[in-house]
This record gives sequence, C-alpha cells and structure tokens, in this order.
Amino acid sequence: MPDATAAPARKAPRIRVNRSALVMAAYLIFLMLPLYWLLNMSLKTNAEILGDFTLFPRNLTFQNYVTIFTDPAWYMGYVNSLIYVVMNTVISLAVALPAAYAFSRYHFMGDKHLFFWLLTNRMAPPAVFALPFFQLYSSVGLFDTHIAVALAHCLFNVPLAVWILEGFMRGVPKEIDETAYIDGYGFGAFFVKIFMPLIASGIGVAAFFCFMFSWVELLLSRTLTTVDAKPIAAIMTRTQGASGIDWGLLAAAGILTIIPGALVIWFVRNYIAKGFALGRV
Amino acid sequence: MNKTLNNKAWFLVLPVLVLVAFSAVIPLMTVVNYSVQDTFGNNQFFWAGLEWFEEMLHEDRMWNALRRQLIFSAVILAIEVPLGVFVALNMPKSGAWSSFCLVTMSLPLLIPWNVVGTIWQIFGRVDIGLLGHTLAAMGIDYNYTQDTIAAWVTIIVMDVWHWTSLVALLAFAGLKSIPDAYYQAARIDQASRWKVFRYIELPKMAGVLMIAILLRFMDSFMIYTEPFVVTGGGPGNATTLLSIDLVKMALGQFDLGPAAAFSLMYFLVILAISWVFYTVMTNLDKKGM
Amino acid sequence: MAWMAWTWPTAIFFLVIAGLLAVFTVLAIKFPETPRVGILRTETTRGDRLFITLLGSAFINLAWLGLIGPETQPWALAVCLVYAAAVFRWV
Amino acid sequence: MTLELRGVSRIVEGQLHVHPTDLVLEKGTMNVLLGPTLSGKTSLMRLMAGLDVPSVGQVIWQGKDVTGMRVQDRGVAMVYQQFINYPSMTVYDNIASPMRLLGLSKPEIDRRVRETAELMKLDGMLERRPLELSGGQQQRCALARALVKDAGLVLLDEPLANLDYKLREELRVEIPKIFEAAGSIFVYATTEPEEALLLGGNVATLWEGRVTQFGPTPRVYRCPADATTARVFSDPPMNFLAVAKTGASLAFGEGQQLPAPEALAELPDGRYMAGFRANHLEIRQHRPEALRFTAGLAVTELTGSETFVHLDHHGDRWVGLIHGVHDLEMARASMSGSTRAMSTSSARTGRWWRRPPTRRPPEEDRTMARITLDNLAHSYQSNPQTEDDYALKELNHVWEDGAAYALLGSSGCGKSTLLNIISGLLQPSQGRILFDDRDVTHAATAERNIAQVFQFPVVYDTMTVHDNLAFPLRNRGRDEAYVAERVGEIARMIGMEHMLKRKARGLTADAKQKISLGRGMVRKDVNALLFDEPLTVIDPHMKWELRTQLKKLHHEFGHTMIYVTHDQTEALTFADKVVVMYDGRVVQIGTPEELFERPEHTFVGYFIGSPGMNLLPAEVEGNVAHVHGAAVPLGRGYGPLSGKVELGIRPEFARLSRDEGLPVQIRRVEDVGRHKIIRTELFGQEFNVIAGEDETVGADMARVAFDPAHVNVYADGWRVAGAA
Repeated sequence: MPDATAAPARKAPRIRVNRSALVMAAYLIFLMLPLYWLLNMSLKTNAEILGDFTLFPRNLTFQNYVTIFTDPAWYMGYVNSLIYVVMNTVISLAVALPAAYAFSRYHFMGDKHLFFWLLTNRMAPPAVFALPFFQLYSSVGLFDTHIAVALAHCLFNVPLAVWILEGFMRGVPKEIDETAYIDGYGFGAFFVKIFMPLIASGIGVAAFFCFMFSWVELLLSRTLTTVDAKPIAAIMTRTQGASGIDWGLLAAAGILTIIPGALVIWFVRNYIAKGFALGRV
Repeated sequence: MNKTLNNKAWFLVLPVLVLVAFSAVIPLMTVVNYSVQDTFGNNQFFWAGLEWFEEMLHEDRMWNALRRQLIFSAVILAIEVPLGVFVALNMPKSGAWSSFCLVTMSLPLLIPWNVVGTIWQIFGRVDIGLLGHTLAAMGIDYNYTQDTIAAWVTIIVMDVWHWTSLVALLAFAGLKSIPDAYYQAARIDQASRWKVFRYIELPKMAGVLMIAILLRFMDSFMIYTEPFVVTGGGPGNATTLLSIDLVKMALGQFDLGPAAAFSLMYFLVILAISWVFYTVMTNLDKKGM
Repeated sequence: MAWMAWTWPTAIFFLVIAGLLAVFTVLAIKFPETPRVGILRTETTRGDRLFITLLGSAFINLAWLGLIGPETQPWALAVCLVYAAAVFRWV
Repeated sequence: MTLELRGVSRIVEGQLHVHPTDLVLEKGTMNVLLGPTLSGKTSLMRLMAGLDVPSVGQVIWQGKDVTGMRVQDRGVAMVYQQFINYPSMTVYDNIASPMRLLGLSKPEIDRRVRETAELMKLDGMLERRPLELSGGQQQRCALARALVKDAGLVLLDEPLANLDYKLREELRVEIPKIFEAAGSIFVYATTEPEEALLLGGNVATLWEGRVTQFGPTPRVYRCPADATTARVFSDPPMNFLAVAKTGASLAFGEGQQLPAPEALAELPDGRYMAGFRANHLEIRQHRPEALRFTAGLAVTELTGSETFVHLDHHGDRWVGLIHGVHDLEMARASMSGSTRAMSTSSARTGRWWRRPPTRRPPEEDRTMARITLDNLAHSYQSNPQTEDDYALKELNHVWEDGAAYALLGSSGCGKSTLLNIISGLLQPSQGRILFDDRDVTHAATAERNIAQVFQFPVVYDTMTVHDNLAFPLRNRGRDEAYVAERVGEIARMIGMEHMLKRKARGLTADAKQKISLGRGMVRKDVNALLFDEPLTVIDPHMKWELRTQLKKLHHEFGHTMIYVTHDQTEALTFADKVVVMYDGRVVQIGTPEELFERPEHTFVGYFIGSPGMNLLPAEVEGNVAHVHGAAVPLGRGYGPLSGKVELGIRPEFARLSRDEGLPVQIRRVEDVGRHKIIRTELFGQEFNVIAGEDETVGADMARVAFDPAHVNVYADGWRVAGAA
C-alpha cells in the first residue's frame, strides 16, 4: 500500500489516523457498553443486582449459567432454536441456489416481476402473516413443530438468499459457464463441480444471513410454537416469576443467545460487508 | 452482463416459486378473505363487505400508529445514515484492526431482537441499569415506562445501537470498492478532504447507501419485537408502532376482520415502497454502480 | 381449506387477477414486450404498467372508501379504469 | 469437414447484432474475424459455437444441420479474451477436464495432458492453480484446454488482447504453428489488422454486424472490396483522396492529371475516392511515375527503423510510414503518394517542411523541472538483504527539462514503481529525488506540482466535463475567468468542446480517458506530466488519434512528460528518449534510433523491434566473427572478449541471398502487408529476416547475409563497443 509507506513522513495524516481511532473507539464502546452490562449482570446474584449498584460483579457467580444448562426446559429452547434455524438455512439455500443462477444468467419471461415479488416478501412485515400462518400450520397439523417455523422463516430468508447469491453470481464471468458447457459439462455437473466452489464465499454469506435472520426472529417462531418447538427467545419471558423477574438468569440467557451468532460471524468476517450489500459491491 | 434469453430458466426458479407461494400467497389470500368477513370464533364467518376497511380508515387508531411509525422511521434514518457513513469513513481499511472492527460492529446485528429489547430494558432502568442509573445520578429525570419522551429516546437510541452498524458496513463496502487511483488523482488535483468525500466517496457509495436507506426504512417500518419488549407500546399508546398495533389487534384481541383489513392496507403501503425501492435499485444497477 | 374462509366475491377477485396475469402472459408471448420510458422517467414494460395500475387502483378504492363512502364504491372502479387507461398510455 | 453458415442472422431485443451472413470455412484453415469492438465478431463466433441460436438461418457442420444443438454435443473448443480457467482445479485437472468428460482412459489422458502442457510450456506448473500463474501462463492453460480436446472447430476470441505486447507477439508466432498440425478449423477474432496479417489464412472483415469481405488475408489486405473494409483492415489508418475520372484520365485534388490505368478503363466517369496505405506514401520521389502532393506536417513519430508522418492535406488527415529515420525539422522533403491500386506517377518538386517550433510561452506561471534521480532504489520489503529484494535497483539519472520520456518494459519490471516514486505516491527506500535543485523525496504529491494520467480513466462521475477539467484549477483558487478560458482551450484540444455540459458519467471509456488527459494538461504550472499506460482501454483506431494528440501537446507546451508502457510502438513513437527497464533495472536510455541500432543489452534487442533481434553464438577475433565455423565480417574491430559472446543482428539488417553469407533453411514466409517476415533456421536455430513488400523470396535463396555495420557484438548480454 503506497499510503502506508507514505504516511509516516508527514504530520497531517498521523493526526487523522488518531482521530479515526478515537471515533472508532467511541463507537465501539457505545456498542459494547450495553453488552458488557448484560454480561456483568449475568455473573451476579439477584441480590447483588438489586442491591448496591456495582460496575463489576463483587461475588462472581456462574449459578445462572448452571441453572440454564441443567434445566431441560431452558436448554431445550436452544436446541429447538438451533434445529429450526439449521433446517431453514438448508432449505433456503437449496431452493435459492438454482433460482439465483437463473436470475443471474438468463432472461426469461417475467423474470423482473418475479424478482420483485420475491423482494416484497423480504419487505413484508411478519405481523401481517402471523395470524394466517397460525391458521395454516394448524390446519395441516404442523403447528408446534420445527419444520413449521423453518418454513415460515423461508418467507423472508429465501428472497434474501436469492438476492445475495445473485449478487455474488453476477461477479463470476459468464464465460466460465460457457467454457464448461463447451468442454462437455452438463448443467448439474458444472453447477456442483465448478460453479459452487467459485461462489463458496457467497454461499457462506447467504447461509450466515439465513442463520442470523432466523435466529433473531421472534414473532413468527413464538406464534407457531407452544411447547415442543419453543425457541429460546420465547422461553426467556418465563423469568417473570411470582417473586418478580429473575434478572441474573435473564441476562445469562441473553448472553447465551449472542454466542452462536458471534461464532459464525468469525467465518464470514472478510465477506460480511459485501454480504450486507447483498453481494453488490 | 448481457444475459441470454432462456425460458427454461423457469424450471430453476420453480422450487422457490412453490415454497414462497406456500408461505406467502396462501396466507395473503387468507388475509383478504378475513378482511371482508366477521367471525365469532369456531370458524364461523359472516359476510361484512368493506365494513372493516371503512372502520379502519375512519378510526384514529390506524392513522395514529401510521403517524408514529413515519416519525420513528424518519428519525432513525436521519440519525443512522449520516452516523453510519461517518463511522465507515473512520474505519481502518485493512489489517487485523479492520477485522476486529467488522466483527465487533456486526455483533448487535446478530442478537435476537427480543434480547436487544431486553438489553435496553435493563440498561435503561434506573434501579439496575447503567444508563438509567447514570442519568439519575446526573439529576436527569428519566423513566421510559412513564415518560413519553424518555420512551421515544430509548427506543430510538436502541435502534441506532442495533442498526447503525448495518449502514456503516454497507458504506464501508462501498468505500473499499473505490480504486486507489481515485485518491491519488485527488491528491494530485489538490482536492480538499471535503471534496474527496463529496466527489469521489459519496458518488461511489450512492449505490450501497441506497440499499442501506431502503433496507433500514423497510425494516424500521415493520419493527415489532424490540420496542415491544422495552415499552410494550406505552406509556399509553405513545410508542405503539404499526406492527405492535397490528399484533395487539390480531393475536391479542383476536379481531380477525379489522386486523386483516389493517394488514392489507399496511401491506399495500409496503408494496408501493418496495416498488420504488426496486425501481431505484435496478436503475442504479443499469448505470453500473 | 375451510380455515381460509373463502367467499365468492374474494374468489372472483382472485380469479380476475389470475385471469389478468394469464392474459398478459399470453400477450407477452405473442407480442414480445419492448420497454419504453414514460413520464416516470424509468423504463416500463407492459407488465410493469399492469402492476402500477393494480397497485394504484387499490389506493384509489381505499381513498374513495375513506373520503366518500362505500355506497358509491362502483364509481371508484370507473375512476380506476380511467387511471388504467392513463397508465397504459403515458407511463 | 466444413462449417457453413447459411443466411444466419441474429436479432436481440429488436436490435440486429448479426446481419444475414453466408460463410463457408474449410477444414484445416485459419480464419480471422477482424473488426473494431462491437462490430459483431463475438456474436458471430457464438453462433458458430452454438452458444447462441441464430434468429434466422442454419449452421451446417460436416453437412449436418446443427442449428439449435446443445453446445455440449457440438465438439467445439473456445478460448476467451479473459483468462478463463476453472479456478478451483489445478492446471493439470483443467487441461484434463474435457477429456475426462469424453470418457478417455486415465493413461491416455495423462499422456495427452503432459504432451500439451509441454507444447504450451506449462510442464513445470501442472500442480498449481490457474490464479497463481501470470496472465500469459493462464492464457496458455486455456489454450491447452482448447487444444487437448481435438475439436473440429476451435474458436479464439481475442485470446491475446489482455497480454503484454511482447508476450502477445511471441504467442502470435506460436499459435499458427501449434494449430497447423491439428487440422481443425480455426476462427480467431481480433481488433488488430497487424495480428490478422501475422496469422495469415483467411480473413473476414466486420463492420456493424456485417461481414464486408471474406477471402485470403493478403488478398483482402491488398484489394479491399470497399472503403469500409479498407478502413477496418488498416493500421495506421488508410489515407483517402478525392479523384474524378473523365474519359481516359484521372484528376486529383490539386489538378494533377494521370492517364487512367488499364484496370480502371471500364469505370464510368464520375467522382471517386482513392485510398492508399501509409507505407505507399514517400517523402522522396522513389520512382519516376510517383505523383506529388503538397501537405502540411502535423507530427512525426520515430520508431527506430521507421518514421510516421502525420499530414494534413486540405483537411484530410494522412499518415505516412516511411522507411528509415527522418528528422523532418529542416530536411528537404518532397512527398510522393503512389497508390498501388492506381499506380500513379507524377513529376517531382521539392518543398520545405518544418516541424512546428517547440513553443515556450513566456508566462510566469509556467514552471518545468529537471528531474534528478540520485542513488534511487526501492524495495517493498522493510529490510531488503540481497539485490533481488529490490523492486527498483539503484538508479542515477537526470531527466531533462521539457523532454518526453517513455518507460518501457514488461509487467513487473519496476516501471510503475519508478513512476510512483516520481509522483510521490511512494517513498523510495533509498536515495533522493530532486526537481531542479529542490529535494522532494519526502514532499507530498500535491507539493510536487505534477499531473498524472492513470491506466483506467479517473473522472469525477457526478461532475460535468467542464467541472472535471476545471477541478485542479479551482482547487488552487484560480479565478473563474481564467478557469473558463483554460477549460475552453483544453476542451478544444481534446475535441470535447461540444460536450462540456454533459455529466462525465455514462461517457465511453475513451472519452473519459480524454478528460483525464485534459485534466492533466489544464494546469500550466506543472513540473511534469506522468502517464501510466494511458491507452490500455482505448480501441486500436483511437490509440493513433490520442497518441498523436499527446505528441502534439508536447510540442506545443513543452512539458516534461514521462510515459509508462509495455508497448514498444507507443514508447518509441511518443518519446524523445526511451528508458528500457528489465527486472528492476534500467538497461538502456536512448533515442528510438539508438535503441534500434545499438541495443546496449540483448534484452533491449529482443524487446524492441518485432520480431526482436536475432542472436547468434559466435567467436570474435578482430573484425571477423566465426559462427559455427563460418566467417562473418564485422563493421568494427574487437579485442579479446570474455564470457558468452553473441552476435546481435536485427531482422531488418539481414537479407536472403543466393550465393553470399551463411546457409539457412526457410521455414515460413509471413506476408504482413507492408513487409514480409521470413522465419528461417540457421545452424538449427531460429533466425528471422525481414524483406520488403515487393521482394520475392525464391526457393533457391538458401543463404543469409548481414550488413556488417549493423552487426552488434555482445559479451554476457552487454554490448561491446569495439573500435572502428
């Protein structure tokens, strides 16, 4: 980088670098403070939370986490969430891959309208669909199953996956496809053997976004489940007991919901900006 | 990219079509059916005509929710977009620091929405929250469950906390796509920092910023969980946004007819905005941005 | 299907829309669409104009219902037809 | 085995991409599609491959109608302009993949992969992935994949367009050789007339989706069917002249008369357009019947062995390509146009020409600088140990004020590094750089008062053309009146006055590049103007125009100019002095003539000239060299030499003969239009000879003789001066 070697010689850029660092530090602190507070609370006992106001736990305790990991009613929430999230991610990608390829490579009748219609589903408020979904899945006997939530989340995740994958695919030159066809590859063999490795990062990003949006959504997953497939986010409301809210437990559960996302984000960190731009940068 | 005409491509789209038809068209048709009928449970329906639509159009309830919704969306856009661009401009361009910033900034985006609500609900409480406690210690009267302004400030700050990173990441992606030659040319032309931003960075970011603005607008327009967890729509109805109102009506009071009419009108607005979004996006794509 | 609570008016409504889509698909096969730039200053095809018409009609009907009342609702449909003609002519 | 297109045309969204075309390509032929960008070459090729289906007409392959057949079943091979390989596979798997799909046995595949890899010089990198290779190697891999399949039809879509000039030249020689053996039909698309001539075979010229002529390449070149074909198939551009035929005589613009030649006797009377090529324009009366015209001289460009003259003949722009180096500043020159088609003749008159004087306007804000590179070197590593760690090796040089320099070398030779050090975008790891006497080594770019034009057009998209040009001036706080005046001047110069009010976004690449050039030029007070391969994105036809414009600007304003390129023609024609770089080192700085006649290093001999200098291992004693026992007279005497001794002889200074010189075997004769390239073998070694357009090469010419004055002697790669 020319800039890197040029910078130390002059004074002005150094001041700018410092200012940038300052801005970033302030912004990151703003982002981290509420998270720190949650972590802080999850490591305190209820007595300490409600007692003196302290910036860090005086009596460090892991009791809140222990409670969650030993009570099936708690940890099954995580299992349920993970099951439907993974199901949803797999379904979304499986149907979105061929569709995104079609959108990125071909003109066909009504392609633009179809793409737009998919888009509207990404934009549609889940609140509009909550009630009919409830009726629909009840009538086909899928109510309170993981697949019901997984399918419901396809409403916004499939359009999103198509959109992101299409963006990544258009970055691959069409000539590669044609070369493969000329070489004698059929569509299927070409798609799996040559094309998928090329857009591996795009698939990763799309999977990440499906995972994330399915993981964070509450309204539909809560509406469609009661007991067997109840997600962790819905179970968290249980902390409201007769003796008031169990703050420590609530905070610990909250911290645990952040962890899966933080883990997957590490794998796509280099593509995350491009992913948020729907592959269009 | 010049695409080839091939109507067989429909077969590739078919799975998506079936799946989304199942999860979008059928429910939407159902909403239309409900909107013209009245029910007292047990799947007993009575024809009601356009009654619910008329009722909703004449009641203040929907208009107030819409007004609050528009204010909310406008305010968060006005804060998040400039702030996001500002943060993006200050982000390190490469190296471990850059990765660290990217990951840290993405964290709020990955938190389940009700947990976001919970975090701020706790954070803002005067008795146990850092923010509420600090403000109280500074002598500021702050109570988001009682005071309308405090409630609004809380949900707006929460949304800024939650989503500004999205705008920043998008803007950052746009910035990174600017070739070095542009900056070099600007240095040679002796362009000021402001002019570099105005004539190089901003035009190159325009495409992604448009995506950011419209995504943020749409997502804020259907926001439900986070403000609901924090304020429950209160105090009174002060923070009852469109989705909160709709869910209250549909699932809380089980008023199927009015809720369906409300839903449809809500959806029509979304449809119109989506269309503008799509048209602008495709036009930008055509210009090669 | 019972839970979907079908009624004849809504069924006819959806059939009309499905019919319109079918007609425009056939038209698109018979007479391929060529985009043009109209008063919206963006390229539109026949399909786009149909969409603009339908969406606009929905708003026209709602406005009529809200401002004038349901008794004269059929007149709103007449306004919609005028609007449709305008869209297909100028957009 | 033939490929036939019967009335094939293609219409996409109401736009005609390919006009109805009939074309028959025979087995074992090389067919070149020649035309500018977007003339329909690729569209036609895609129809041949079966990637697109024609709207009308049929494609017949070996007597069978294959219109609409799946491309997988067509048995064709194709190579694109972009280096298209499967990035996730190794080179070996890339080459093997078409054969695996054909179901060949493993040993068979292995044998053929290795064979082809050797042919394409890829044997060392079979286990690497394509993206780890250089551009040339990537394209070789793609070629290998096309070749290995034994397809009956091989399509090459500008396969060399994205490669360095010299690499392109080498592959261009290899491709016909490699494919000659295959016996398939080859179709090769290109924008460059010279490439078409080098490839030989047949050529189809295309213009706006229409094949204007199809036939053997030299015939199409010599007898273009219409003016469009002539224009497409000429580089430098064809010159045109109005003629009128009345009875048995032809009348030219200035009243010159000429009896109409036999070939034109049947032509009805009327007004016509005569066309003649640049190399048929001479500045001296070269034969008695040549016709004389008077024209104004705009620019001359020297390539070392030839001179381009750009003339203005009553508003017509003519280009002449004249053998030898002619400094036309005060030379007595008469120009005679002899158009082959009409075999004109005329009397002679002399005429004085003068190069427009290099104007140095006496304005106060005009500053230029002598640039001194003192002990300069650069390494991208923080702690360079050996010399190999340096991207730019130690360099001492003074760049004269007001001269035009070209930095010439292949990719990665350090020329861009040097340019960036001068412009201040990079800080050298050692040494100083001075503008006049001021040390600017650590000065910021903006303080150096330079202008730079980049490889890809850098324009401010949202501004108008006017604002783009005004930007550097406004940033320096010039008043608007001055800005408007300067912008007007520059816009006139780059020919964009009529679009000053347009937004820069949406302009074509060459219009944008012109704006970049204009923005570089708009300030009068720049110390130097730097160009970093500015013509990369420009179509060949436009390159001529922009280059001459630059040259003209240099004459008018006299800025110090530094021009980086890998294209020798660009470098030689543009610069007063060319700096040849190789592996981070400057190997020679000299005028085009010096580089051509006395290359200081064998690399310079190889790199400059096409084909490059021939090298022969020899023993030198006094003024005689012994090559495999045969004596070769030298123009100078040499003392005892150590190391590897070679003779360097330019193809231009060797000639075939029946009875004198060394024995050779002729391998190929390539008719390149204005001259012939004869590829021969001399003591088992490749040896190229260039012969004139009209010279005949007899089968009995089995010897080659050299001009002793132009034989250079090299020891360990460096030229030995010798004594007269």
